[in-house]
Amino acid sequence: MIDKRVRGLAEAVAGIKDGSVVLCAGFGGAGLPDALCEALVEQGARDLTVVANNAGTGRQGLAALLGAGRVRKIVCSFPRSSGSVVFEELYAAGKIELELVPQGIISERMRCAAAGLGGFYSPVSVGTRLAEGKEHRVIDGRPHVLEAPLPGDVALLAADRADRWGNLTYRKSARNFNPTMAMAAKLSIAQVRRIVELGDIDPEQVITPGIFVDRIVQVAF
Amino acid sequence: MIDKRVRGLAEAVAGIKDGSVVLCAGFGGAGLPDALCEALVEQGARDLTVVANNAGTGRQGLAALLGAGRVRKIVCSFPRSSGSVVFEELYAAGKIELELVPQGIISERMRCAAAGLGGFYSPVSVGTRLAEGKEHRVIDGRPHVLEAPLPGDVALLAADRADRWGNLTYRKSARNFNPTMAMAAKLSIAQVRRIVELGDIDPEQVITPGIFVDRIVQVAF
Amino acid sequence: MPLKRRQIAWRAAQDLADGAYVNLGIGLPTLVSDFLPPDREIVLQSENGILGVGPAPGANEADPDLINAGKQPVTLVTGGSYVHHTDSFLMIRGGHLDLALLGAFEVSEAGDLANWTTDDPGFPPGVGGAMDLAVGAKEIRVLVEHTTKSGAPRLRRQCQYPLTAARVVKRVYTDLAVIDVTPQGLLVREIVADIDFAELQAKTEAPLLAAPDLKPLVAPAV
Amino acid sequence: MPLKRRQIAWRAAQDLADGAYVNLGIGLPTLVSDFLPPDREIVLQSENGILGVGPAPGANEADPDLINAGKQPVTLVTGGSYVHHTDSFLMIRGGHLDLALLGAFEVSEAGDLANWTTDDPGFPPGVGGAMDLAVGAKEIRVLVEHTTKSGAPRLRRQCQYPLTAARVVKRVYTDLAVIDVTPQGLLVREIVADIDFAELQAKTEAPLLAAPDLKPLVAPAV
Repeated sequence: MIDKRVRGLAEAVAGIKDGSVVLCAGFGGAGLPDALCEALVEQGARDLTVVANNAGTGRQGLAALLGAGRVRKIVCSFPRSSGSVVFEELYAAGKIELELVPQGIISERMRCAAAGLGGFYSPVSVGTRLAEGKEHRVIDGRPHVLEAPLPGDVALLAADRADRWGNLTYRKSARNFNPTMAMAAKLSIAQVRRIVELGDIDPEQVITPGIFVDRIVQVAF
Repeated sequence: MIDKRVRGLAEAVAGIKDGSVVLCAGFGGAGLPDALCEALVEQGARDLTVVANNAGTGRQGLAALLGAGRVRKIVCSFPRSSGSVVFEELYAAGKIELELVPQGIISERMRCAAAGLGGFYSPVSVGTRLAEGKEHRVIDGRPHVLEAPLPGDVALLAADRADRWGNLTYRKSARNFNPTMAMAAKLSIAQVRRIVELGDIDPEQVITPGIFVDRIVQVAF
Repeated sequence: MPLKRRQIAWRAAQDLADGAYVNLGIGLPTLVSDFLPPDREIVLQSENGILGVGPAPGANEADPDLINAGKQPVTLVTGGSYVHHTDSFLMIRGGHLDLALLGAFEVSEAGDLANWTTDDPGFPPGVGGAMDLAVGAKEIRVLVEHTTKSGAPRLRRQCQYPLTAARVVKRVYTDLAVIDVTPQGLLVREIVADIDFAELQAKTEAPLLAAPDLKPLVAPAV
Repeated sequence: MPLKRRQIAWRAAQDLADGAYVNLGIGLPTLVSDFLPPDREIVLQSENGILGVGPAPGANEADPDLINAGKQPVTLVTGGSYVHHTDSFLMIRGGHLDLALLGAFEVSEAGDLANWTTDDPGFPPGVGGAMDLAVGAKEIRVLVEHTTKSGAPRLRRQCQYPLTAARVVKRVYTDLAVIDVTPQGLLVREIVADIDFAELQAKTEAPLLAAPDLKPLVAPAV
């Protein structure tokens, strides 16, 4: 029997190792796995590389993980936002490494890893500082840079509904990075608002099929 | 006002030019745009390159287009199936060119074009006859071949429901190549079973957003 | 009188075609959504996976799961839909959007765009979706105040700030003029009534050309 | 007695782990779905976008929109879902499937797989999803009759037919034996009762090793 439900947040993040690459979903305040990030603080893994669009706000969720000093490096498109105080302090103090990647390229690089591909050529960032040091190639007269797959050891996700097979749905713009990160990590963990019976989610409406999800835990958020 | 409904099959395929690359959706008997293919026979465009998983069965749909001598080349993963008599005759007579591409690579190459990317590295077909002549590259110790984007001038699609903005849904395994082909062509045309009011399709359940669709026509199939 | 920010947005909105798919950048371009011509259906896309962004919700109707790329609460129009981030950027990068209206720090006479960083050492840099949009949409137009607060020109011979993308901007809407980027250089299409061409040139580093049918730039009080 | 085709499928099914995600190739491997151990939940994937393929429908219950990769009518199990082709092959190529059970013309002692073309000049070639599956699933096992109808061996030193992928097969189920591909060579794990190892070797081009705990290959009459 397939049952991806775990008993609580501690079990949800159990076994995440020091040095892991952690894909952390969400955009702005939507689709953020705050409870899982905070559980990961308790769990204790350190020397992490986090991939996330934003670098956390306030003191909760990803900001709590950053604030606890567990993150060596963040791969991010837009680290600074209103309330990204924890990140800004770490950055100013030279205590965190930042790899800045265009938003669509972060997402596409994770999908590339998920799809078992070795890399892709993209016109994004050509002629800019972010293309420096990248391999260039002119294709059909247009310059491109080579982008590498970006796989995760772990993905921390937030979804709306789940069943015991790990099928997930999302609400509105809280979908954002969740489906791609679910596919791109070896171990994908979702905090969900509701766990429903197997079969309650219409097969046409499953957004993340359970094959991409390893653990689910119900929390209020 | 956005209204992608056209008055009939003739208007649906109007303007398709000789020499076009036509992406033709469907897998087996599901999700096939047979009515559009047959309308394209009437329309008269010739010297076409068709991209399709299978090379038609019986005398209808894609087989009718092939049988009318309008297709110079087919890009295909599995041309022969029970009933692919028209294709087999043309192939035996040397009257059609075949480019054989692994099924997932056809699909990924179309997505690559849809996504505005210049190509990707794939481990599929390495060490086989289908990799001959392709650029090779070892990435993280694993050999890959470079695959090129495969864009279409036109996509012929079959969907279940549509609204006037061109939002589409599919039924079960009739989804298959339709969403990717819709994204990969300059002009995407869908035959649909039902046209519903704008707003009748749940925004969470739209599979192909209208931005990827140019014309819809209701037909019984 | 220079246009106010909302008037720049109004002016840019007048050029949107019926049926266009458009991405609005953060800041000034976002204001364009307040001025969509009511006789046209224009579909607004947001990087975070919304096709068909609607107006801000009423008081107490905001849904924290429904925000735009600027993280503000929005609504969804009838006919809109949601996609995930990777599909959203497939739309953006793959040439599926007719237009992106973006903000800028500077635009060069060749259409180079600088809108992601001023290299302020006090802040970590952020790029967001700027580079994806700049190379991906079918057309790029910029909304920007003609000069900085200190009076420095934003329309440059060459951008001083790091580029977002080279040779992509086709039209610029400022508080003083509507200017097209052409192979011959920056071509002024419209100019506000109370400054003359020489004054506009004085506020612009790149050389300006006047369109043969140069028109007044007028906008209602919005 | 050599196993019948359905018995080969039965034997392969016994090795499927609870919770495994498995793709069944066209032909002999498809028969495995008839023998899934009832005490385990095994999720079958089909290239054309089905996760959770169920049994064939009852008479008059076939839905033309619901077919498997072999174009036969199927059903969907509770908990199953649909994806489009590109996402289906992301699953396949990206290592998300635990196992693919495939048919073959030949397998080499190094685990090379030849299962897409025999170069028959009478037919156009077809590759389908064979190459994607062969390099993408976490593990590849093959179901095949030990020899051709004319008695030629299918387990070869080197494949005579064009390769689908090199060094990918880990286990082979035949009508005569269960054989693992190991760094030392082909290791016979199970052998049917009424032939001996020398007879098996005579029907196999590649040299065979006997497992220390070589067992009888038995299957019920299914």
